[in-house]
Amino acid sequence: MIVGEQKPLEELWEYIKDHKKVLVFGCNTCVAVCQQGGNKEAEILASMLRMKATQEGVDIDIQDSGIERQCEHEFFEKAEDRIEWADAVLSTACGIGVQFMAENYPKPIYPGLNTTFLGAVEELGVYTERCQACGQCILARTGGICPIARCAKRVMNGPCGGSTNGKCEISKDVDCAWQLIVDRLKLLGQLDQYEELTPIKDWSSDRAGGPRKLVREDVQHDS
Amino acid sequence: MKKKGNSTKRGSVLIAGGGIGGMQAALDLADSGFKVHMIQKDSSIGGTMSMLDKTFPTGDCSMCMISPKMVEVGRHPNIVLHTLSEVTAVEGEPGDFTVSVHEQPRYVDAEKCTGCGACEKKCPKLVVSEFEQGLTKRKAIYSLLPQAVPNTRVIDPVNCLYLQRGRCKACVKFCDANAINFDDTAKDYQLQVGAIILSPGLDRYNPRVRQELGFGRWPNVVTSLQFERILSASGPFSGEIKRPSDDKHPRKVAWIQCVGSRDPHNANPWCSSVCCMYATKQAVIAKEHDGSIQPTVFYMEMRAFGKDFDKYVDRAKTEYGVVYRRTMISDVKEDPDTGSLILRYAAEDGKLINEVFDMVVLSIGFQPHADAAEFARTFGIEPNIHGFARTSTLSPVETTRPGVYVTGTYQGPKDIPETVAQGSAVAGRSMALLGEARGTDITVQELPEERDITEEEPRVGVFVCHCGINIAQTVDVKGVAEEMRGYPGVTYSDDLMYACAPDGQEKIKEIINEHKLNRVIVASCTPRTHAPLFQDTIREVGLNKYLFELADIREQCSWCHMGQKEIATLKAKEIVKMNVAKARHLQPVHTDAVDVTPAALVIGGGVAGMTSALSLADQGFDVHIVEKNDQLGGLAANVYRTLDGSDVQAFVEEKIAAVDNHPNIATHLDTEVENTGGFVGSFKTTLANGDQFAHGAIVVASGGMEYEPEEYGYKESDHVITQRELEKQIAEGLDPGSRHFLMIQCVGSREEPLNFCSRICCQDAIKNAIAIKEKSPAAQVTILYRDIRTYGLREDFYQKARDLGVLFVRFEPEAKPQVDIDGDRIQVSAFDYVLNRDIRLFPDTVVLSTGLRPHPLTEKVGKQYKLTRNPDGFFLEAHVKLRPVDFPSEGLYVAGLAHAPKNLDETVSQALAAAGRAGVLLSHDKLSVSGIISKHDRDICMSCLACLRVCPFGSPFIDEDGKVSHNEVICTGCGICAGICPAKAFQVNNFRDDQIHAMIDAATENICAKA
Amino acid sequence: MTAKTPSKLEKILAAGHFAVTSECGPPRGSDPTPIIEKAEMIKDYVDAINITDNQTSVCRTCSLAVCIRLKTMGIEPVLQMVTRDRNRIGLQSDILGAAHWDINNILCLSGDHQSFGDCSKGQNVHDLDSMQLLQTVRLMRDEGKFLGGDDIKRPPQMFAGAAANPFADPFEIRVARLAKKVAAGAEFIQTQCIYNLDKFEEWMKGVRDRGLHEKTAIMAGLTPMKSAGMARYMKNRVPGMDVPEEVVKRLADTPKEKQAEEGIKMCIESIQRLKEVEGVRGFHIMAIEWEEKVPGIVESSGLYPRPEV
Amino acid sequence: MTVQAQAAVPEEAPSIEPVIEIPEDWDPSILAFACHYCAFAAADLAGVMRLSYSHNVKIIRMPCTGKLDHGYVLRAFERGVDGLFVAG
Repeated sequence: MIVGEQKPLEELWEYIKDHKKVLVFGCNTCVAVCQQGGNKEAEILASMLRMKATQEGVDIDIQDSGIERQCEHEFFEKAEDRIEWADAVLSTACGIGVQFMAENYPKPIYPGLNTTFLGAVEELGVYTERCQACGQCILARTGGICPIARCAKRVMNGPCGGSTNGKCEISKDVDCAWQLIVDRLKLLGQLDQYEELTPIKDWSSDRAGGPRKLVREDVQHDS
Repeated sequence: MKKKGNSTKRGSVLIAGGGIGGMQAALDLADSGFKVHMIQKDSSIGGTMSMLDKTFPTGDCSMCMISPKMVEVGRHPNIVLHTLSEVTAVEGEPGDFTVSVHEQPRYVDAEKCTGCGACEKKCPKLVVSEFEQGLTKRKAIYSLLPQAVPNTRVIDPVNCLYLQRGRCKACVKFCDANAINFDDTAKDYQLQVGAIILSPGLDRYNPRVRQELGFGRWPNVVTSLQFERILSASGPFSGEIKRPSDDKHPRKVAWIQCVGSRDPHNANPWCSSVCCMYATKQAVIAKEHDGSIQPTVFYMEMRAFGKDFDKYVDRAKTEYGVVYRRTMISDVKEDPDTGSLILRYAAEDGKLINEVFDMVVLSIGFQPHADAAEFARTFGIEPNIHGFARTSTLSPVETTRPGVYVTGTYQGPKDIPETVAQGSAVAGRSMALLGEARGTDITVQELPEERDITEEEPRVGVFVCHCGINIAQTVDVKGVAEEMRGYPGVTYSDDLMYACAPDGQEKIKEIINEHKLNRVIVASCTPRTHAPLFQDTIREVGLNKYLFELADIREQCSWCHMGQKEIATLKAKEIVKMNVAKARHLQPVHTDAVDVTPAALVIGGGVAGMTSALSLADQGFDVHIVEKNDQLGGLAANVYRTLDGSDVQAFVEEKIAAVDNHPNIATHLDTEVENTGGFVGSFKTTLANGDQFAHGAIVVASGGMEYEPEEYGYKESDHVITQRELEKQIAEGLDPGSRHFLMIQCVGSREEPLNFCSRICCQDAIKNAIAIKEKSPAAQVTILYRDIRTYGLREDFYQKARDLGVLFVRFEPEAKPQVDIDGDRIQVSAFDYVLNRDIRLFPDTVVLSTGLRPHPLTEKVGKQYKLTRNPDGFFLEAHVKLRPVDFPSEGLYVAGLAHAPKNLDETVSQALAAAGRAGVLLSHDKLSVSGIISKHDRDICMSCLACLRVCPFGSPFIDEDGKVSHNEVICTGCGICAGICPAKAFQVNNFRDDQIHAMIDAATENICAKA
Repeated sequence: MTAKTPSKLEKILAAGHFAVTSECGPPRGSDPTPIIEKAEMIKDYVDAINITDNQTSVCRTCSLAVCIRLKTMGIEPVLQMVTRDRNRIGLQSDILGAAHWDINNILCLSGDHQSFGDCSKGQNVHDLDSMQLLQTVRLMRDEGKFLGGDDIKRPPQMFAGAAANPFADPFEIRVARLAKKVAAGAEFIQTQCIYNLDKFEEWMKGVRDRGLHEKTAIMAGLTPMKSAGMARYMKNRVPGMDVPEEVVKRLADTPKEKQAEEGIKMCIESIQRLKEVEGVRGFHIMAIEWEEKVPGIVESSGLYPRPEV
Repeated sequence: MTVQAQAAVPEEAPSIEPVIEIPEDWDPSILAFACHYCAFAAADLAGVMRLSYSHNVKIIRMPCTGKLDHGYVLRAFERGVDGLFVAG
């Protein structure tokens, strides 16, 4: 799921301090799971901003609301009136939701979160990056662990010289992807696969190849 | 099964004794439809446990555990309390007894007295308080303890000035409820009951007898129970540890063990089982109160045989610095000018030492009440040689008279969990005896249809209670009532002299009907004890009982702001406003119920499994035993004799036979549980062999396993055997001749990685040693031990073994005995503390007392039912003291070695207890779900699993269509899921977000108004 | 083994002599004089000088410019190239740039993560990794082709090499990893600085078992310690570095002012010992900011004068 | 906090509110969230023993302190409560 982190309160305050009616608008799917952008966090953020407003002696009417997902039109109908009422919206959805609203509403839509990565919930409260969405998956060759997403230098024939006791050179808290890959290949008895050179990667399907689009005619509805 | 019919058996039970054991039995029986008559000698129930400050090994506060139970017993519609009463005669036979009871006069009318305490304040006569063990005084009119149940005051006729010399009557003058009634007389009446349970508990040994310890002469020598009162926050010194002589804080405190126990000459020969542990606890808690205290415990043997006891003692030594000296005190002298005490004892190396201590605590043991002999005669049961109720190891809760059962310390000295377990056990036995009479003696109240108020605007009624002077003395009650008249949503607001009194109740019902109220707020004492009372009252006039909130303006306002009239009144108003604000948002709560399949699954066919199964079957429920092996019996199958000589093989065969031809029991051998679906009340289990059945409860009796030793050369020579193998040889007619048997204790126990006592090995060793010596006195038996833990009445056999000439040599874990084998010669070298030098022995046979381990299946069963285990791998019970056979999630019970190592009689008690507890559950057709639970809204839940990960009871689960669902039956309403749910899909009834927000807004009304 | 490129380093190795290389870090400015002085100082004592490529992600003059400078001074440069800073277009273009000036040695590296350097907020490239760069060098040289497939007019004549760290984790694949580099086209290897000689010899044994020491020229990397403090820093703070406790202890036991001398002594002892290890074909002496010591080390470890080829 | 390369990113110093001086006659309003089984029971026992403590605290009964919600804390502070006491 998509993981994001709330922006510092100071930064958000800078966005909304000159507006009169602000709606803090939650998105109740991915970013609610990491408890940063869900409807409840929107409520909490609204309350924090209201207290900031009173501290700064500025009169702003800050409301909060939220919908299931901000990346699909139909969900917005339920909150149409609240969005109309506001003269600025602080959306705590991931970057997708913020832009999706910006395309549909003629008023400033400010991002509440810094969207960080596609990740897994290792345990309650611990989210770790897993996938870079490079468009050409090589997990079959690396025993199911992706060096592109989980190696700091995207080394395709790792490990590099800097890995010490299984950790990446950049930090003791980051596993060396290739250490995991080697352990995993050993577990699966595919260690001989390690010596095959990984060919140079075709990055055209990655973000480097430009913004991507998927069209499924068979699913398209000619409404 | 409830067959009303014309059975001659009576549906009620008499319980003689209101301690924790009697209370547990009373609650189990009352909850499963039996009428209970509880006879209590004192003016309040609670017994010894209510005098304790904290309990081992967890350090939980005793009153916090027992007072909810006392309140429940006090309020239970099926339980009748007969305090200040004694049984004078018993006639009849099992199922139909007639019991005559003599009740002393209380001189206070229970209906009128509200426990306000005004009388006690004014009573001039001071009397030494028995409850506080003579450390402080009480009045002639008094309540036994602050949390007494019933909390009606009682007048002590011996000391009351009016009753003795016709003067004073101060209490009458000051009692607004005119509840004092000096014309009260003793009453004699008869009760018809089906079974009798004896739980009179024990008296404490009075150490004054042993002059040399100086109790009664030197003030700073106190008994352990006095020290409990000193430690207690509600005790004479409010928890501050002070010396009775000069109120100074003691630095060096000594505990002397076995005072009055294990001393056949001038006290009691038995071991009282609990003193080693309560001394350790008192030392630890004392250290927590005052870090500068240096505790020292003088003991003979550290009998920490229970679950996690050894770990607790180790922690006392390492973390709290408690010093343990294995030597007895010869005498105690007082240094007159300091009041400190000089203790004389022989140190390890034999030198005589005089050590000065600021305070000495005598760990006094138990002994039967002075009138125990007469008590036994009244009930027609035979006492054993020591005056306890005579029972046999293999039926520990049955007295010599059928239909009369015993629980707790009257059956033999024991700790609280064993007492509670026996409480449930005797409840189970009584249910089995009176099965078909269940429900015949209780009156079920007819309630009118509930009014549907969902469409109505909130019409809140506020009743502000004077509670005599308790609230009115500090809070302007009329002012509060007036203030609330204008408050939004309030339709009626007035004051009441005593809201909880019967007339107060009637007034409330009248006003509800007259003003068509749909929410009720009573402002009086604490909701914890009185909310259920008012909820039932408003339900009697058709209002859903959750449309009620109780504002605590006594304990949390008038009593703690005494004298500050105007501040307290303001605060009372705010408290009532908060609750009214919440009341406006209260919704009716309909508790649905779940069908209960009257059948039980018992996992494990050992003694524990079979005993539970038989008791449940006798209660009329179907039982399915699932046994992994191809025959029943478990570990007990290769045990021959108990310590007191009962034939175990016969007992096991008899149990197997009873199980095989009991119509209600189905046995599934040579198979395991494949999986269990459903939840409490309606489980569905499939076995590995394909059998399937439905059941409402599960008893886990997966048993234990004997430790297979590697050490002491067990593998190298067949002259090195285990106690079990020796027992088999003895049973098969071994002729010991003049051979030398050397036994080694604690093999594979009490050392890392499994640092726990297996509890049975000392008994096994002594049993076999006696058998050998009795067979041929020429044989020589030496036992190398660390601590002989023959606790309770087993101490007699330790004495007997020594009399028969068995030698006991102690070793320390650092200097364990060495066993060297070459061919047939075995040499054992060890260090003898008494001779203070190394010794070498050449026994013919070495016998290893091996301990117990959790059965390898424990882990698998644990995973299947989400049951947690302690670090040693045994199952963790719901509460170490008060729910010893329950698991946290309802419907699951544990018995036998799967819970912890225990002796056969304790396994039988625990198995009967599990059957009793399961019986309570299965006795209901419907399992009513409590109202205060968490409600889950599936359409706004996105299955983020945060709730599933935090719920301690495992009630959120991933259902068939892969989304999160919530099992309301298991939910206890703690609301942790609601606290963490990002989508706010969980709301706890009566604690919903809008209700709490309303309270916060009301509480901050004045601030926002001012700003 | 006959030399395939005009590289002097390759010729020396092909002739069976012990090759000696050293390393210089370009300056953080455009003034060439410091690098010229360093090169002058050591040019008669080494066969080639590596020029680092923005080492530890710290911006410096590029390696290519300094290599050209050395070339004009008649010194054999070794161009170091990291895949962190250029995509495949940049890499091929710079290889041609070097070939343009007849620079014939290249060392292919991934490069340290940018978070260690002065531009931690920068984006890293890693279009290719070090092994894929080796393949590219060999493709351009042996088949005269660009990655895109077109022919190269006057293909580059690069003697291709790679770095190797015998001590990094996971240890059990370190030999397999060397095999991969050889398969990718590495003709010479310069190892991480060696302090744990036993572990290095264990690695070399693995290398020899797979006959890799004949397929590529392994040059032992050495860095003399200046002080006990430096030893501790390298041991604890530099990732992938294996500094045994005795090395730290030996330095710590010598008085402060003598520690540098002791460091040099230990370096020379290592060289003597490594000379005996079958498969070691040369020494890569990295004395960054201490270049003046290289002549002394080369001389007293019997590697002077350098063979003419 | 996302785990980046700590080696390079310095921590920003947290912004601390300026200290406001407390007026003489300040009568703070404290709200307590007390769990029904432990803290609420303890408050009752304090009353039963007639212990006296400052009147500024008002107690809201909760099923368990685990039920405490960010929303309650912020709503209380937003409406001017001076201090919160959570016990269980």
